[in-house]
Amino acid sequence: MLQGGQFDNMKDTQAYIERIRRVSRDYQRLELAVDKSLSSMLAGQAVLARRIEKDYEIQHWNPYLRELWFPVEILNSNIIVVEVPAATSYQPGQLLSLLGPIGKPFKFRRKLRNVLLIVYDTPPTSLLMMLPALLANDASVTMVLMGTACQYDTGHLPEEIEILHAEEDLSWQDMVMTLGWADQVFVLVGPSKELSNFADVMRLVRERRNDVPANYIFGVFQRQLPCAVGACYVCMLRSNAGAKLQCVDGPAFDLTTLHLEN
Amino acid sequence: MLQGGQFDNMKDTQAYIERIRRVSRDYQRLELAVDKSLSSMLAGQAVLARRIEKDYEIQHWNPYLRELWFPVEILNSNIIVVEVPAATSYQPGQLLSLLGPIGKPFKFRRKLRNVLLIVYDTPPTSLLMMLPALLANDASVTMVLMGTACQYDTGHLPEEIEILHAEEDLSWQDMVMTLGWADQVFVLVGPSKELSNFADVMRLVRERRNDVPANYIFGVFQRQLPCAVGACYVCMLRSNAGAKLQCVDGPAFDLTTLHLEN
Amino acid sequence: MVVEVTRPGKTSLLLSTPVMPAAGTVGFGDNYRRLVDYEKLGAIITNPVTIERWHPASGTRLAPLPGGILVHTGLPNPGLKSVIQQNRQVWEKLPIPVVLHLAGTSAPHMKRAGELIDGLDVIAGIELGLNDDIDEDEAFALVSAATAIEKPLLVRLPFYEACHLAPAALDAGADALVVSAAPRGTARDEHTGRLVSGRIYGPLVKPLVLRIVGRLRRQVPEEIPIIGAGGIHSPQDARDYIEAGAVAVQVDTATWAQPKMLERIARDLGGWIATRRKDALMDEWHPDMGQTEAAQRRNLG
Amino acid sequence: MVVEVTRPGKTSLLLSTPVMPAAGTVGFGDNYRRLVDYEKLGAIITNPVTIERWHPASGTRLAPLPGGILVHTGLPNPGLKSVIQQNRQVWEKLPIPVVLHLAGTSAPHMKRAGELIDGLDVIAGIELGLNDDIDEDEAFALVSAATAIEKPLLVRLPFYEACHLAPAALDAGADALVVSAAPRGTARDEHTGRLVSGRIYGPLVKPLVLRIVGRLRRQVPEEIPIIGAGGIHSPQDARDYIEAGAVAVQVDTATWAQPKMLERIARDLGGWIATRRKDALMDEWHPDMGQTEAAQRRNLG
Ligand SMILES: Cc1cc2nc3c(=O)[nH]c(=O)nc-3n(C[C@H](O)[C@H](O)[C@H](O)COP(=O)(O)OP(=O)(O)OC[C@H]3O[C@@H](n4cnc5c(N)ncnc54)[C@H](O)[C@@H]3O)c2cc1C
Ligand SMILES: Cc1cc2nc3c(=O)[nH]c(=O)nc-3n(C[C@H](O)[C@H](O)[C@H](O)COP(=O)(O)OP(=O)(O)OC[C@H]3O[C@@H](n4cnc5c(N)ncnc54)[C@H](O)[C@@H]3O)c2cc1C
Ligand SMILES: Cc1cc2nc3c(=O)[nH]c(=O)nc-3n(C[C@H](O)[C@H](O)[C@H](O)COP(=O)(O)O)c2cc1C
Ligand SMILES: Cc1cc2nc3c(=O)[nH]c(=O)nc-3n(C[C@H](O)[C@H](O)[C@H](O)COP(=O)(O)O)c2cc1C
Ligand code: FES
Ligand code: FES
Repeated sequence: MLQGGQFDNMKDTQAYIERIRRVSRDYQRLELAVDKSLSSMLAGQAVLARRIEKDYEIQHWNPYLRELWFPVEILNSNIIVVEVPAATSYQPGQLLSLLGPIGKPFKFRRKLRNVLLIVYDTPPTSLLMMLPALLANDASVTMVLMGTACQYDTGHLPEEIEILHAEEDLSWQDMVMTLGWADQVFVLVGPSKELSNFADVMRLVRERRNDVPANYIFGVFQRQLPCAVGACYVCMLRSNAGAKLQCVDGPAFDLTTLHLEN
Repeated sequence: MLQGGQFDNMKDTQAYIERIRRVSRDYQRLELAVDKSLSSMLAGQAVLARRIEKDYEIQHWNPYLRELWFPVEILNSNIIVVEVPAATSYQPGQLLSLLGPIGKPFKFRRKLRNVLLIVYDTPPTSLLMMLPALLANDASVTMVLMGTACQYDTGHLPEEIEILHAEEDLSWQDMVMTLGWADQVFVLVGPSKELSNFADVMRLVRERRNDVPANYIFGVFQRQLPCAVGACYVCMLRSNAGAKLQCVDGPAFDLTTLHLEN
Repeated sequence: MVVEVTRPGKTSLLLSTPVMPAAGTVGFGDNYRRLVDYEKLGAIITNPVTIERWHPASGTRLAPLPGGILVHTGLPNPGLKSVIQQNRQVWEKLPIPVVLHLAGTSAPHMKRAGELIDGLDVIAGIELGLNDDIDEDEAFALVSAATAIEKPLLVRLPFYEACHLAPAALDAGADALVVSAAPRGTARDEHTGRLVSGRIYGPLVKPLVLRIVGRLRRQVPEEIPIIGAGGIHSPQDARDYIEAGAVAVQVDTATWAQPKMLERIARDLGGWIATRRKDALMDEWHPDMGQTEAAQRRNLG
Repeated sequence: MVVEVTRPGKTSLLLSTPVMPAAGTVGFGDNYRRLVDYEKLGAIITNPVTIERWHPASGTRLAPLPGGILVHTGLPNPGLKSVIQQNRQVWEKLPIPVVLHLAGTSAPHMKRAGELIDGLDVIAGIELGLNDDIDEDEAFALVSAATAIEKPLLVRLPFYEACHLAPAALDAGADALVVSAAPRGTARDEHTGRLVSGRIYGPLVKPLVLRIVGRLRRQVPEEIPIIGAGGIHSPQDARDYIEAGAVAVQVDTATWAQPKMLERIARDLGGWIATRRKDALMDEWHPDMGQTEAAQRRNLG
């Protein structure tokens, strides 16, 4: 079973919204002026955010828990950028409390040439932070959008990313080739039906590729995290190596080791 | 006991904030674009206000109940003006749901020459709407601020109003004269300790004036009204004429007829 | 749509919509007539009535809470005889059944209530409210006494003791269970600084009572209708009660916060629901508009 | 400040602050060490532990509610022996007493717990959680069995049955009552569309449990300490419990929503409260800052 884990960088700090930019029909990006400790966050790590009112008092207990935000960019040692639905209204100058960093950075293979991102019934936001680094290292990136992810407008993403839209049966053009050619695959699904969605994707992959090696395909979890410090066990997953916590050991897990039946 | 009362004008209508003006250090005035039915409100009547979110959904149940707003001015058939603490932030364009009009207009004597307003531990907002009409009819108005009401900045009130600040013992300069000279007195107290505050004022008045006639001194109640239609009985008061409801029979009651002991 | 909210056999209470206001929330008559279309409701449950006149509680009656309120009115009412005299005419004009909520005080009082109510056709049923401190024997005696009133008898159970008292109420002859009364609680009054007690209302009451309804649905015989009541603030809340096994629901203080929600829930569960088309004109009906407002708009338009 | 949270006579549990986290909210060890200054707390209550390993509940574990949440984890834990092995060293370094929360399963399990715990000085006390469905006889038997463990014994009562089970727990030898466990409830999971059950947390739980604490305070002998737990989200909430008769309090999911609130409440009730002067410099301590952050600011400044 698990220990508390390593939280030696985790802090509860204040941030405020420095700037708001609309990036597409449905999404806006918030530039957050943050504590320096958050500027060393890496792709895969997240913060739990909550609006705070005067004197740190919480007046509205709805939503009760913080929102999980994976930054899409670290602008400098003071500013991190998050992407959130445009439907929620924010104002520059608004105060936030940010708990983080949460979780472990994505582990990329040494010699990474081709990365496949599969995004299923969720916006791809949580995967976006890896893009600049991958592109800077000459990796090529393909992003397959499945289900409601197809509605995500990718106009503001780097041009170098190849974007594919899957069919209703989840298959896409040149699927076998893409899967064979990828050195690493990251699968992102929405928190609704996540285990069965991961299982769907694994079935798809196994049908196309007999050998699914270890450290090849990773599921990225986006559950709401009540505590984020390994205390509440709400985010617990079962794996061949015993129980795992999204907030401590995640958000990415080798899908060949997870128990995906509910 | 009481019947439901007359609610034949009461409606639940939408309004939005057309304009916001800061009128003093601590108060701002909201100009509300309202349903025409509210433009016939008279001094003494109020609305219950609640912010509404998209599609009329209430998302934040805190505060649970609506706020009681006595307009300070009816600008035209479309715009009513309310005065609220500057500490709460509002935005132009914000949607509100307004339930009203609530209660009965103040009843002024036919030949009213001198009106005394006593304001104790509350801002005088709920009495302000009567001022223009009184002044237009050549009545002279004296307002005595007591307790925390002394902190209210009266700079934006009409110059013709005589403003006095009571001492800590609640007495004020020329008290006996003011009380004798007044044709009608309206006493406004905050909802905290209202009955005992009314009792304090009545004691004060009775010490200065042996005969306190009927229809001379009125207490104006500002309790939070859960239903405002005479259904919940939270706002019930006891009087010589039986039970009375602030929301139906009020907000003003002849203080000589009310039971002010708790 | 016809919903039978009483067990088969005796005089039955039939509603055309499985949604009604909870006792204590809408007064004795038609106080909400300008804000709610009564035709869309299944019934009116009156404020609680006692045989003798009760005076209002003194002191704090309302304490705001985060996400809710505490209410303590002391059940003021002029006594059953006066309530009937004062409201009979209004009741006769209401387009829906009137259910009288009787505060369950004592067996002799129930007998006296029967004398006042029997023969009064305008009262379609009785909802008997059981006090929180009552034990099983007392509940049995009180409900037994109330069955002498010749009306369908709904029994409203206290929150904490709902599962304990349900069998006694049914053995004594209750035709249906209302689950439950609002839970009692204690909070600090911000004005006086003192701890005060009363009933607690707010959306977080719903998951608590919903579970009790589910348990009781499994515990009591199938033919006993259960009416769910507690923390309903949306049509979905009401539907959750139906799924948990209730045949009908009572909406409480949501009506105060947003009167049209009562009508909206009634329209939803009553099959009246209409969703405004995206391009609908202002004079078309909107779920939250209320029939009255919609009618006015049509007349104006 | 020293607060005795056990009745006089037996081994006693003394806390330097009457504030602790509730079982299930802060893990088994020091998970919150970067966010909360443990020295300011009265004790740590561990997550619930069973004798055998328990696996996590499958399916929905969390459902957001208006003003609260429903949680259902299934009490996953590796079993008492492993919990001790894995956490003993951390416990030894903690500056405050560790109270082990034992899920009350069966009398033989309690015996086995005694064998594993007795002699383990690092465990300062036991909090025994009674299941919701237990009756008075079962509660008596379970608590009796647990008294064989040579530690101060706090018994955590279920919400609905708190008043019914308290006498049995005390007769069987409980040294203190924790009132209460979070209430069970039912809500619709927005992801699966199904009704799910679990425990309900949120500020509106407080007025409900506060009333139970007040009643029990009048019901049980004066020398029995009561620890208040339920819906505490602010120092004033905690103070309300003390006024209603609790000697100490447990803070539950407020810690998740705002970790520093736990420390803030502990500082307030522990007499550590400091209010920042209006013109205070950034490096001065602020009630919500947390000791660690304050220390860092001082070091940076
Ligand atoms: C939304 C809402 C819904 C309500 N639904 C109900 C309901 O279903 N049933 C109901 O009875 N009341 C109902 N009421 C009335 C509510 O129960 C009363 O307001 C409540 O019982 C009285 O609460 P209180 O806090 O005002 O005073 P209380 O403290 O409840 O009343 C004063 C005293 O009267 C006694 N008492 C209360 N009810 C009874 C009773 N039924 N029999 C004998 N003694 C009693 C209690 O001992 C109590 O101490 C409702 C009120 C509201 C606001
Ligand atoms: C904030 C917080 C505070 C908590 N405080 C306590 C506490 O004081 N005491 C406590 O026991 N747990 C406590 N827990 C743990 C909480 O009670 C467990 O999460 C809860 O008992 C299990 O709830 P669940 O909904 O996850 O699963 P449950 O449905 O409760 O657990 C699965 C099953 O285990 C059984 N079970 C649960 N508890 C016991 C028990 N004590 N004895 C025997 N069988 C049991 C029940 O039958 C239940 O059906 C707390 C959890 C949280 C998040
Ligand atoms: C039979 C009976 C008659 C009552 N009559 C009145 C009454 O006339 N006026 C009133 O305010 N409360 C009345 N009450 C309520 C009590 O005054 C008092 O509020 C109650 O007994 C104590 O409240 P509690 O049980 O909620 O603590 C009555 C209660 C009972 C049981
Ligand atoms: C003695 C006992 C052992 C249990 N062991 C486990 C377990 O290992 N894993 C688990 O998820 N739940 C365990 N549970 C909980 C059950 O799986 C199941 O959730 C519970 O009995 C039904 O939940 P309910 O009572 O809340 O409806 C256990 C319960 C008891 C009483
Ligand atoms: S979020 Fe609490 S253990 Fe992961
Ligand atoms: S506010 Fe409900 S009766 Fe007056």
